[in-house]
Amino acid sequence: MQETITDPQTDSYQVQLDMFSGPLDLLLYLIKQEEVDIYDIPIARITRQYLKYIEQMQTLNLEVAGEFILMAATLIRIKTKLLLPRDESDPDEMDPREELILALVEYKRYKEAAEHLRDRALREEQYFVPPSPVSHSVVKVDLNPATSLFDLLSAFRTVLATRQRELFHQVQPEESSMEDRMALVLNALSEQEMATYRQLCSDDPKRMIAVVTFIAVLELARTRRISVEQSWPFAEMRVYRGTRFAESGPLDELVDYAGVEQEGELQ
Amino acid sequence: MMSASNIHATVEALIMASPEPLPVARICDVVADLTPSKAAEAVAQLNTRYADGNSSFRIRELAGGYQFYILSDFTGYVEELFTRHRKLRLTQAALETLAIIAYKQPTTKSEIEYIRGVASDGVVHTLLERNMIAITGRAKGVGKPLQYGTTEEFLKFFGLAGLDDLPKPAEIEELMA
Amino acid sequence: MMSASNIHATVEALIMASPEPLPVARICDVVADLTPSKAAEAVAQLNTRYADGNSSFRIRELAGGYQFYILSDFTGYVEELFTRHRKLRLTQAALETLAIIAYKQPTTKSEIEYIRGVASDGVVHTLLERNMIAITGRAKGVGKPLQYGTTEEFLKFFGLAGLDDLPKPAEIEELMA
Repeated sequence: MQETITDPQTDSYQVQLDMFSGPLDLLLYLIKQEEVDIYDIPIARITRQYLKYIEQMQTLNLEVAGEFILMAATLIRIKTKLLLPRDESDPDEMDPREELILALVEYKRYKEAAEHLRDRALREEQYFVPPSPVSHSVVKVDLNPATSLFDLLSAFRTVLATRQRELFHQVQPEESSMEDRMALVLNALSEQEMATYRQLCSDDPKRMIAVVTFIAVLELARTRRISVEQSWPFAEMRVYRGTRFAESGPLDELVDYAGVEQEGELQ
Repeated sequence: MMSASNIHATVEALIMASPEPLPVARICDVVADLTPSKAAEAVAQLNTRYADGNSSFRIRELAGGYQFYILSDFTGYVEELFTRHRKLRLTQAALETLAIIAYKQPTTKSEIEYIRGVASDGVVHTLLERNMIAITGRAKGVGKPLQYGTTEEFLKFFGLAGLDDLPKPAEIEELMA
Repeated sequence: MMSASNIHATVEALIMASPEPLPVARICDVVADLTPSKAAEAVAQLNTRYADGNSSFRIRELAGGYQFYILSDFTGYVEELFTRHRKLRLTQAALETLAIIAYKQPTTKSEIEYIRGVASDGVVHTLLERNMIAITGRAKGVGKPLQYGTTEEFLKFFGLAGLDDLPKPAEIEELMA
């Protein structure tokens, strides 16, 4: 797998990350590399290539990897659907690839628009704008850009943050462990049939919580304690009770951060 | 009443003195009886005169204003003497996000994320901080999310006279339809 | 070997690009075979051309270097341009105070001072003067202190259609995270 991926000049994960701004970008790259038609994507082949990249990206920043992993799940789902016999009598049955293709085509347009903008920025660098010959102390012109709404919001945030620190001795809650998050997910599902990923993270806005919760969900899904559904790769993730929901096992036996990708279906 | 030649010279002086692209409305504020179309005419004639005299500079339209610039034939010499502060490069993620905002404005973060397929909080924050985009209002509908649009700084960065000047290759034309 | 016309244009570009009076020695460094006397000749001919074309600027020698300047006939217009359109830049203190008033309105000076942790008479006064805030009434309770709120001018300044468009605290967190 090394031969397809490792470019000697970009042999670092950080660079690989910079190469693709998201899973759609990676897919477009693969479609181009494999010289296939974007409107008739050979899903099995592209999925195989895609998963090779994901393996390479394992040690990447988790948040980004999360989106890449969700796309992997989508590709596998489409691949599975394509293997199922199609209902010939139903003329309305959609090609399982259709949504993905539409998303890719739409994204591709903006990626190209972004290229045109980049060219304009480079062209603009060819211009040299002379400084004003008028002494600014004479006309007292203020060269700073005008105050924006963003400046106002930043000021508001600063003043509140500073004051809060002064007014309260904030006790930092301890970072939630994987175990806690898994327990929370299972607990949520024992009270309601469905929970969204957003709800599962809503008790704590810290970014790390979102990441740990995400891994907890993946892990629970892997062991079939829960099932995960997503109507579309970027749609809200919904979590349901799985076939082995009721099986209680000590959660800590399941916990293996690093193993998620290796042991999961992604191989 | 100012003579035509005097109007030309005044317009020229104002544009040259301004450290930023000078909006035509501001020129008209200062020069009595000047209309935007007469100002545009004056700029065109000044440029003809600079070209006829083999001058090294021209006036151009940028971000809804007028600005002097030095012809690229001479930037080589100029750069030998003065190091220009190079503009910060935008990342691919920032460019994509800007493209979506530029062509779809006003647009929301969830629309951006839907098209890009990745969370875009960080890049939207950076673009706001760099004053390339601004909050322009709220969308109607569920949750009334904040809407974003591009700024004058965006036009300046990409050397655009205005939003009409956005590149319009065929595939993007479809977007605008 | 550069043509005379090209030498003129290059000298012109270099002087125009310089933020300080440009010493003739530096011009000669960049332009091959140019001597100080030839440079002086080029500047004289450029000035003749500007005069013939009724341009509003000339090149002069100042502090051992060449520099563009705008003729005094036009400096009145330039000054008017800048005095009329001075951009309003708010200080950090003003922004903080304005933000508190915007989000907590109607609010009192003592509430502002409690949140900011510093006396705020001066900055409230300035904001009133700039018409960004206004007195909206009196609070109930001891002393019936004056209450402040934001104005139409405030909305216009930040490009907001109404107070509803102001991002909510949760949205700010999302943007700034």
